[in-house]
Amino acid sequence: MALDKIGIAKRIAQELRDGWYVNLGIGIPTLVANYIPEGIEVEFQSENGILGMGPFPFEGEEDADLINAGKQTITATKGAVFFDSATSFAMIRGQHVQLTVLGAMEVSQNGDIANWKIPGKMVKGMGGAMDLVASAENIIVAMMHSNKEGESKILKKCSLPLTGVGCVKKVVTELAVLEIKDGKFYLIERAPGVSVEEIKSKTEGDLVVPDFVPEMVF
Amino acid sequence: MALDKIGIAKRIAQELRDGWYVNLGIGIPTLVANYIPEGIEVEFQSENGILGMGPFPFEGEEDADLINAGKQTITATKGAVFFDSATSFAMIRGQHVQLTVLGAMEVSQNGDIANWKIPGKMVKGMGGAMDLVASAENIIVAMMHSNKEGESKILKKCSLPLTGVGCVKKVVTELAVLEIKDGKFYLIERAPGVSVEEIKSKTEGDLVVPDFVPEMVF
Amino acid sequence: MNKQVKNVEEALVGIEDGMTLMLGGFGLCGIPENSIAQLVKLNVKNLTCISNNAGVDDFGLGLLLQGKQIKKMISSYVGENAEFERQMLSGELEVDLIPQGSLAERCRAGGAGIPAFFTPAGFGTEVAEGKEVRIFNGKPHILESALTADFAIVKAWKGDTEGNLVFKGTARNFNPMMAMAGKITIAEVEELVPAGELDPNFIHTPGIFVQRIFKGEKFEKRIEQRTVRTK
Amino acid sequence: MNKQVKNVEEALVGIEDGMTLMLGGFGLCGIPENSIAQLVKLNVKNLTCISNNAGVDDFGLGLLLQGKQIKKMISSYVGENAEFERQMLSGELEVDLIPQGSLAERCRAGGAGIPAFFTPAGFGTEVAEGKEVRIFNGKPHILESALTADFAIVKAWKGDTEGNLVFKGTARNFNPMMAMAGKITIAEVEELVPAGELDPNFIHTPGIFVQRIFKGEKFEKRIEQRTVRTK
Repeated sequence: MALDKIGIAKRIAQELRDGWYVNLGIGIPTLVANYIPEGIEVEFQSENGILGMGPFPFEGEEDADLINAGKQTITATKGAVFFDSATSFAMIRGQHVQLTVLGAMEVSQNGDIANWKIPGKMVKGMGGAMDLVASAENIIVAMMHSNKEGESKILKKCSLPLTGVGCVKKVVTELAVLEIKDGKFYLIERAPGVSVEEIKSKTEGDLVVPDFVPEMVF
Repeated sequence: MALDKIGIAKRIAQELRDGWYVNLGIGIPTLVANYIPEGIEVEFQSENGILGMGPFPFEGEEDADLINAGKQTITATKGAVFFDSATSFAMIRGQHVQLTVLGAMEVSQNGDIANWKIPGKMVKGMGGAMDLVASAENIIVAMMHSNKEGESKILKKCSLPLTGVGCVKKVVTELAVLEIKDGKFYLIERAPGVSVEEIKSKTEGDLVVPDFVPEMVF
Repeated sequence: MNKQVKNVEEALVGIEDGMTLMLGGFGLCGIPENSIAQLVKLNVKNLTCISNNAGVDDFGLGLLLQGKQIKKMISSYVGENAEFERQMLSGELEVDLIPQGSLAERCRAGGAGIPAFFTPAGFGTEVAEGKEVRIFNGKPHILESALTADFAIVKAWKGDTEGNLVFKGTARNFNPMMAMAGKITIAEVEELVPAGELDPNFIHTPGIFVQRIFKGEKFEKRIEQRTVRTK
Repeated sequence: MNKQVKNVEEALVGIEDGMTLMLGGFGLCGIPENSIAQLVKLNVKNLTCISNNAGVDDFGLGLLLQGKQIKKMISSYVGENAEFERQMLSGELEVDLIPQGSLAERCRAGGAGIPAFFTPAGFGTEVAEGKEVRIFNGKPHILESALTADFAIVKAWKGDTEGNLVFKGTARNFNPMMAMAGKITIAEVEELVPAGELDPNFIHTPGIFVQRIFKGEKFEKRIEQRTVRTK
């Protein structure tokens, strides 16, 4: 069965390693924070200027001066730090953040990503996404395999304006975990009960399928 | 009579304007701080990381963590700030400092300055001088008109390795105040009792002398 | 050096039609509310505004958009504002979208006298169009230029009469870099104290970058996305 | 994320002959004394040291020069050290002199992922030799590149177990930028406190830049130019 958003977040959480600083994008990526594997310590960076982002505040404890990059009220963990936007992107551009998780509208088999603009329809701006994808060594994209019209978003070539080129190495969707290597998607895992055929049929890009594709384990 | 070092500092102090941030180099320039005209407020920046540099500490109150760019123990004024070296030179390079006073071994009539190196003899390094002269809009050089051998240091062309090109606009020596304009030195004032002839004879560079050259007034 | 001015009216003297303004803040967090209200009152027009976001329809820079005071926005993310989208799609409003990190660094560069620098952000995208590309360490980078403004308007938590500023939480964001990059920088603060009351070791923006400072009359500090958890 | 290591021995594990080190400090102010003493003990050789100064003959980096441990110095001012001058003039020591502001900015750039930037400092001088020159705003600038190091060793006043650092007075100087630019950054501190004890609004170096932190055993904090006035 295809995963829900929480399932995608849980699977991505398995990629976390002890001691990592992690930047989570808006949407599904934000949920990853709720499923940190036991025995592992990670610290969340939000590009608007906090390291050590904690959970949402309790009702009545919201602070207008304490938000994340999605403009949501948050809390700070013990040992947190606040800093300005230039310092924040020094961390990101300087590759001090070990993992970036973000959503996408399209991903292509050479690692291109499009997630900021639909010409003529939606122009919200790229925010910090272009800096994040251009700099991060380790980017995981959390996304749905297809759009609402049922068209694959895992493509040979992105059709939307790009956010970054050749930067995505791993994609986790409701159906599968894909790695991007040598200009192809490699099927690494499938969601429990999802067939290789379904993944194949919903992937427009070139997909390399090994003889045995393990199911995700939660 | 030719000025002493204190006289040069006093004359330069007359150039200060209310509300200016000022960076003083090592040597004669440091003395300028002692002769701020009445009714004027200026604030001293030292490039190692302080704005609001005060006088030397009283005996027994020296703090190893509080020095100026000459590595001398200092104090901080009320409202002072400490910052890192990148921020310090952001102030300098970004032209937030209104006046820079520094010493020189040689100055040329197109505004070049040499004050950091004597090949084969003295190589101490440029410290912050190259950043200061390249960035400051308003540089006053405090120096002696001649070297110990009696050779003019106010030259057509510098013979020593340059610190900066075309940046000096005003020079105050023990004999005169000179302005640099259009590739020439202009004699603006002479030290009390010093003759125009003496200044002419000790100036190797092209010197423009007006009909009347006022004496400095203290 | 006393930088204190009496009020917002005095602080904003000299802002004229057609000028370029930088305004601190991220979303509605850390924005100079009092100054924005005064800009509405002054009704200056044809402004170029450099600010990470464009406020919401009825607060922040959205207020200037309502009054059609802005000719051009230079931002990284403008998704929270329907009037913005309308003006942009209709062509009334020029928009220059910039990656957030490049925006922050370009403001800092403007204040720090660095006219241009290389960054990887935006390579291979629309952002790189017309910009010089160069490979460093095997990776393509684009050349980005410094940003400056006629006036930078920032909001701080505390400030002293020397113009030294201290920010709180994530309300710091773009404020310190913009303070550096304004030809004239105006700071509105929640609390204004005499010189010497702020610890000189812990000042975020040294007063040298600030020309005018005043205590804001009222701070609404609106929350854009109130998210809570239950006990 | 606990970055605390037991002592200087543990902190400096992995430093080897031929490596590039950054060392914080201005003159003898804010230098990592304990780590320098340990470098002498380890007797690592052929080091390239990036540090604003080279210490004095018998303290600071002067100690490494005495032991001929340094192959190359990258500094802005080295005037306080006779042994330095001797080694340089005899050709034993390579020296790269850099304008102080460019040095600071090049370290910051190294930490911030900016491979190169333009600055006016040094145009028309030896420093500009072989470097690209470009005019911005009618003024010539030279292209300077980022600096990084295998290890950056910094000294802070206080730090917490997360690696967050706080500096005191002018002992801050180059330490924060160098902390950013080390592949591995080691911080020695006068006081080490548990996470959460430092105010998150007032941390100079966020812990993300620091990999190892320890409390220095002893700080001599020698004064280079003791100047006083009389009451």
